[in-house]
Amino acid sequence: MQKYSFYAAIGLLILFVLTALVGPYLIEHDPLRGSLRARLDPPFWIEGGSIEHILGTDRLGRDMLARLVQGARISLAVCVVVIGIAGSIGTAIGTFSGYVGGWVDRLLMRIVDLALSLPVILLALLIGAISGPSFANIVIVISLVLWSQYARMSRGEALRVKNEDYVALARTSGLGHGMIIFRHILPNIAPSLIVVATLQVGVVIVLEASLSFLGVGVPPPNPSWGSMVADGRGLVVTAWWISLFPGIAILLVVMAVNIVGDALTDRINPALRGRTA
Amino acid sequence: MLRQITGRLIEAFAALLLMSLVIFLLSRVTGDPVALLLSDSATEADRQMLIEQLHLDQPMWRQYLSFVGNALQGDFGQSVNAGRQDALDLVMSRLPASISLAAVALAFTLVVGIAMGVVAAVTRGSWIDVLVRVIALLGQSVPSFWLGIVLIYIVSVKWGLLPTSGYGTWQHYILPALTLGTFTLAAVTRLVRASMLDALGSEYVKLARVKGVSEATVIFKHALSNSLIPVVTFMGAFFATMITGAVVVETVFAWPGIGRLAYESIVSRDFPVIQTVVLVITAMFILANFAVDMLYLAIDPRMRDAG
Amino acid sequence: MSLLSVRNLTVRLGREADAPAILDNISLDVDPGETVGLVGESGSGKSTLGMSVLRLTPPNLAAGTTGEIFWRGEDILKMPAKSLHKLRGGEISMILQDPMASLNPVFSVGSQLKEALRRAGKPDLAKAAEAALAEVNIPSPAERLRAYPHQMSGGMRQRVVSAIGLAQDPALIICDEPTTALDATIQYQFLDLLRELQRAHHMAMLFVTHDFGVVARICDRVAVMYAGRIVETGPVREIFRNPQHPYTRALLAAVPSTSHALDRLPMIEGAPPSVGARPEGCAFHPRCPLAIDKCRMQPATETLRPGHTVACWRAREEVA
Amino acid sequence: MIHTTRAALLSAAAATCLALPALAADGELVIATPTLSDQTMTPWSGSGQRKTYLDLVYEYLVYLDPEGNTEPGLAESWEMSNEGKTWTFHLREGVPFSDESCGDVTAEDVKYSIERLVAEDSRAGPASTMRRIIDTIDTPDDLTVVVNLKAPDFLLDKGYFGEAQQLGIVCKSYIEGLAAGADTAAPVGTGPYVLDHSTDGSEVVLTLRDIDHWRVSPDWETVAIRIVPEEATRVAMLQAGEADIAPVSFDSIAGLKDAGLRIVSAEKTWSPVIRLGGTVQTDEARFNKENPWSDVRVRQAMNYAIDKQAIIDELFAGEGTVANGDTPVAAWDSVQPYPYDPDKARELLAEAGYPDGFDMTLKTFATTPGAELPLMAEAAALYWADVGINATIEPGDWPSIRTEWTSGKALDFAMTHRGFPFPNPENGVEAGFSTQSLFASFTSDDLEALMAELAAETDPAARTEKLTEIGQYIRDQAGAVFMVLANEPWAVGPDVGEWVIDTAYVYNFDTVGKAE
Repeated sequence: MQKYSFYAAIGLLILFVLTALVGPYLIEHDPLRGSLRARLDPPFWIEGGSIEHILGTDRLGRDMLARLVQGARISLAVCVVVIGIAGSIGTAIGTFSGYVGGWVDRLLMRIVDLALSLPVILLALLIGAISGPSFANIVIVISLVLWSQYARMSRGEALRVKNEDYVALARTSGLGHGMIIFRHILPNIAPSLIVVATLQVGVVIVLEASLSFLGVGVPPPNPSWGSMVADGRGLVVTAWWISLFPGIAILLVVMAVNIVGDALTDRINPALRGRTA
Repeated sequence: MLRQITGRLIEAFAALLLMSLVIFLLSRVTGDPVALLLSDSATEADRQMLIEQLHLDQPMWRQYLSFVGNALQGDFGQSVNAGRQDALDLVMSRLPASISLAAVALAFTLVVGIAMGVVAAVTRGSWIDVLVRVIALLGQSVPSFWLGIVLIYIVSVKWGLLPTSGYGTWQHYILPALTLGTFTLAAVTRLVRASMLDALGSEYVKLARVKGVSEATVIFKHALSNSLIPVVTFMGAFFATMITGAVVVETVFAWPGIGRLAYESIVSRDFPVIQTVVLVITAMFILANFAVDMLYLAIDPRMRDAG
Repeated sequence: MSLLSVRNLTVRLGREADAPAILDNISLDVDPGETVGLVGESGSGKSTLGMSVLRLTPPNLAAGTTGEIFWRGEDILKMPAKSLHKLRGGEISMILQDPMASLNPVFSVGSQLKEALRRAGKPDLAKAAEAALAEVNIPSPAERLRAYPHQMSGGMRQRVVSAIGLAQDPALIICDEPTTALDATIQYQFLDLLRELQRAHHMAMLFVTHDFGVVARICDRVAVMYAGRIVETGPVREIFRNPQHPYTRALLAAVPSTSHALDRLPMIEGAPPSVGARPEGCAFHPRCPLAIDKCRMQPATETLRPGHTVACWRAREEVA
Repeated sequence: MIHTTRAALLSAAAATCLALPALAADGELVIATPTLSDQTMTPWSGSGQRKTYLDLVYEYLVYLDPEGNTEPGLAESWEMSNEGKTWTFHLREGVPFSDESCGDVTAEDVKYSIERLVAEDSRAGPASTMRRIIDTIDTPDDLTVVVNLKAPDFLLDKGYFGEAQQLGIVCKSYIEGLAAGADTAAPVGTGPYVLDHSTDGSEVVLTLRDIDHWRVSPDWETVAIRIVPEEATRVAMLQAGEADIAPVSFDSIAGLKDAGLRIVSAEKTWSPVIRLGGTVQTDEARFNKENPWSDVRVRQAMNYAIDKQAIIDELFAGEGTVANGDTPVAAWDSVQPYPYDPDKARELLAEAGYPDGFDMTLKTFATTPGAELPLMAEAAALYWADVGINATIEPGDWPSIRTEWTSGKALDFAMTHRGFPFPNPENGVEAGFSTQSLFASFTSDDLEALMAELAAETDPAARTEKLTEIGQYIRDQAGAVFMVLANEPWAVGPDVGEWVIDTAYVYNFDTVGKAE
């Protein structure tokens, strides 16, 4: 059971990444162009739908399948960039804090606490209001939410690893601090970070959807899965396909990511199990 | 103990000060309310007049200092809205709706999440375990505004069981709390399941069984009491998620809370209200974290001695 | 009649007949008042045997359990839940390995002790708890009742665990390496205490250990386990004087060093096989200095003298 | 089979336990609205968006019939004199305020209401323009008000003093007695309803006065106006019977009709438009010559390139007509809108030196009505792309965009916007196309001259002609990308009988009928 679901999840994720990378080249329709006269066409199996638009069209007559595929690319890009930024900043601060210790550590951890208590969505709205919604703004805002988790985790790991014998040995043999962090501490932190990063993919996608709902998500005409769900929310009864298909896509990817994340956790660091919300 | 409390107070104050500065600067660069309050045919003279009325003609640093100075005396200024309501009063009048909703949602999340986590851990590996984890994950992967709207359509429009939206009776709480709580449900379930598994495999649970106490006592007293410690640790974070989620959920369910007040005040550039809302929310976080620490002391005897 | 009589107990990792066996066809008796040592390296299955007696093995192991475990003539494996519930703690109790981990950190020592005393139907719980702590030589017991586990030393905690084990006056107490985590002096103090308590309560004791030194100090009879099987049993004196199985000899050779913390046998090359990878025949043969071709087949258990049995192809040769 | 039965039983049981709290009480008219604005209670303390509830409490000097003709209100009759610079209103006798201490409406009350509306601290929409024209107010007797203007206004009755604007008549003694707290205190007016309670951020509830009202005899005991920001929730409320009336978006219409609800459309009450920034040609600081659309041919091309009828049919559910100006003005009926002609557009672009088109920014936001604006922006961009104009859409919120728009700088972007019909169309033209207005997007010396001529003209027929001339000029100059003169759809539940809305900002909630 566990094994099958793991392989199914891995398969799904590979499909997700492949779709994001090459999918747009395989679809004939332009995800950004549509015909108003063909708007709100249902999927082909519903009366009124056609093979031309397999999954129907959206409010501007754009092909849902093409947008779904393009949305995979944009959602993946948001995930990768956000997790990259939040991960590296958070890890850098956390590792440094744990390694150096003392008042620096205390100060940095206070800041992390503060960051956790920021009403981030309000900041997001403000930032969105300053320069309008853009890819960069979304990345900044979501990174603001997520970096502190990496900082917490890597600090803890750094504290633990710092006191291991081999690090002490490396230190006595005159290895520089930078080298110790890079050679000994980071490789030890990496597995836990990978797990956290995996589990956060879902968080990022759903958060982006909420920002789209509040009008500061990925700007049109580019589709992200989240903005597609937000776009179709008023039509859940009459044109359900607009929000349902991207909704299902989000659901599947988040599930897959969590299954893989759990499996990785069990393999890499069982002590971590469930400790990442 | 006294030193700890003073330290905490100083920290809390510093946090609030920092937050006020961040919000002050952020909100000033996003445009001013003047343009919004002027009519379409207003002239430059009209604008200057309004700027003066709102004291927006002073240099920024002076505006900030006078804001902080007044805030220290409990005066957070007045809404730029024509009603000129006291900003703090305005926020406080919306606070009960938000806090009660967050509390109900948190209670729902904790009760259901803990129950699901325990069930999943006890039946580990079985189909029940799988089912519970899938349900929890569903909650985490559905955007809350969408879940809310779908719930409204099914429960309220189709079945006619509950009111669609609004604030008032206990029935009004159910759908928004469900929507708000669902996102954290997965986190709680995961957390409880994992720490329950740890606890169930522990020596003290073995000893309890060896003693011959009933399985219910083993699970609910010995294992669960330990599993709750990590849940308590994360309560602050859960609460933060709730408040963040409130902006969305309060909009969908027409809930008159501070989440929507914050959103509206940002949209209308109502500086004093923005500042007050954010500061009140920050203060609430600090309080919540303090409460979590207290709870921690109560639940984990090891912490009492460590402190 | 024996108090406890294990007959052909096999515990597999799952229900399937070909699942790897942790315990393979074990038979063992414990008489009233007697102390039986169960010796072997870690992974030999001795702890699983202890847990099987209380039917506290994890579900997958429970599903793979066959054979019989008679308690006063009744098969524990077939016992209804109610009697089993009465059995645990009341008739058979257990002292676990790790005193640091076997007390629940969030409850006071007193409350955990009282949980056991309440089952025994003691009228005045507070007094009984105090007496129980006093019996295991804990100074100022009244105060200690209110303490939490983290506020006590390892030796102290182990005594609390013993007090909990004895609280319901069991007829048999299973000690699963109760001294491993303690340092040497405390270890012996604790063993002496156990011995005393055993006499005072007229209990039988099944003492799981890897250390023959401990066996010598406390046991009447001993069973040596290797890779899920009992390879040799006999009275302690007999085994010490005349060990038959090469594995027993190797264990005995390790005694003078009293390396209680070292769970490896310095005299023998290699490590015990893991559950899934046990060799055919006598599981010890790859490490055995006396191994011959025949050892690839499972030797039968033979009785050398009354009470002394061994499962080794070369045992009789040696005696002869 | 068994399963469905059981499910049905269960839900029936659940329904009984929960006792259906949802349905609106008999005699209560529930209106779900996206915003109640400030929830302040005096006419001058906020925008016209508050008229949903204030119009039930306060009354106006002049009302309008469905054709837009004036009808007597608190003023029984009035006359204009002194070439549009003096207006005399004769008040209706014996109209009582809801507070007994106030007695009946007097000229003093009217004078006070006007003065407060144009005072410096007034937040009313028309305050600044009214301030510019109103000079003095005399009250020769208790029932006569004489308003002296600094500049002529030939449509004061329809315009600033009419029901579509904000001059609700308050009780002077009551307001003066309250001093600072007046804006949030219970309002006292002559309207058919009084405030029951106003819960901030939530609802305003009004109850019917126990009098024989001179103007209307409402059917509903109570009117509750609730804030419901999310469109989908409003639609659900209508379907669940929790709301009787709510504004909806065009895309919701089909679903609501399927659910058996009625749609009431206020015709041509708003006009989606795309305004082109930096074309204030009469002000050096606000004229951006770098914009491709500083060339009139480009502006025309942008109009020709869009199939506005398709946008109306699809995005506006056919509820509107192709716009010939930025707001609906009766005098512009003869002005022909730009047809859809992409070839002509390409031709004009080539002539103007942009054969391959150009890149531009189009900012957009959503309001109510106006949920369709972002979608319309995307649709416009799709059509422009066909002629080579590559528009990047930047969604934002109205405050930020408006702040930028009125910053007095030479703008380099276009924005979607919505125009409203002004009862006095001159006010609308002034706001959008006069150099004086901070908000203006397009001005020219010719236009200024035309507007000056209009202001000087006193003959009504000649004025209308002049206004038509101005409309034609703005259209020919393509002062904006005119899109749609749109209806405003409201969905109406089964309990509601007859209800008509015909003018922007006039909701007639006091004349909503009950279904038989």
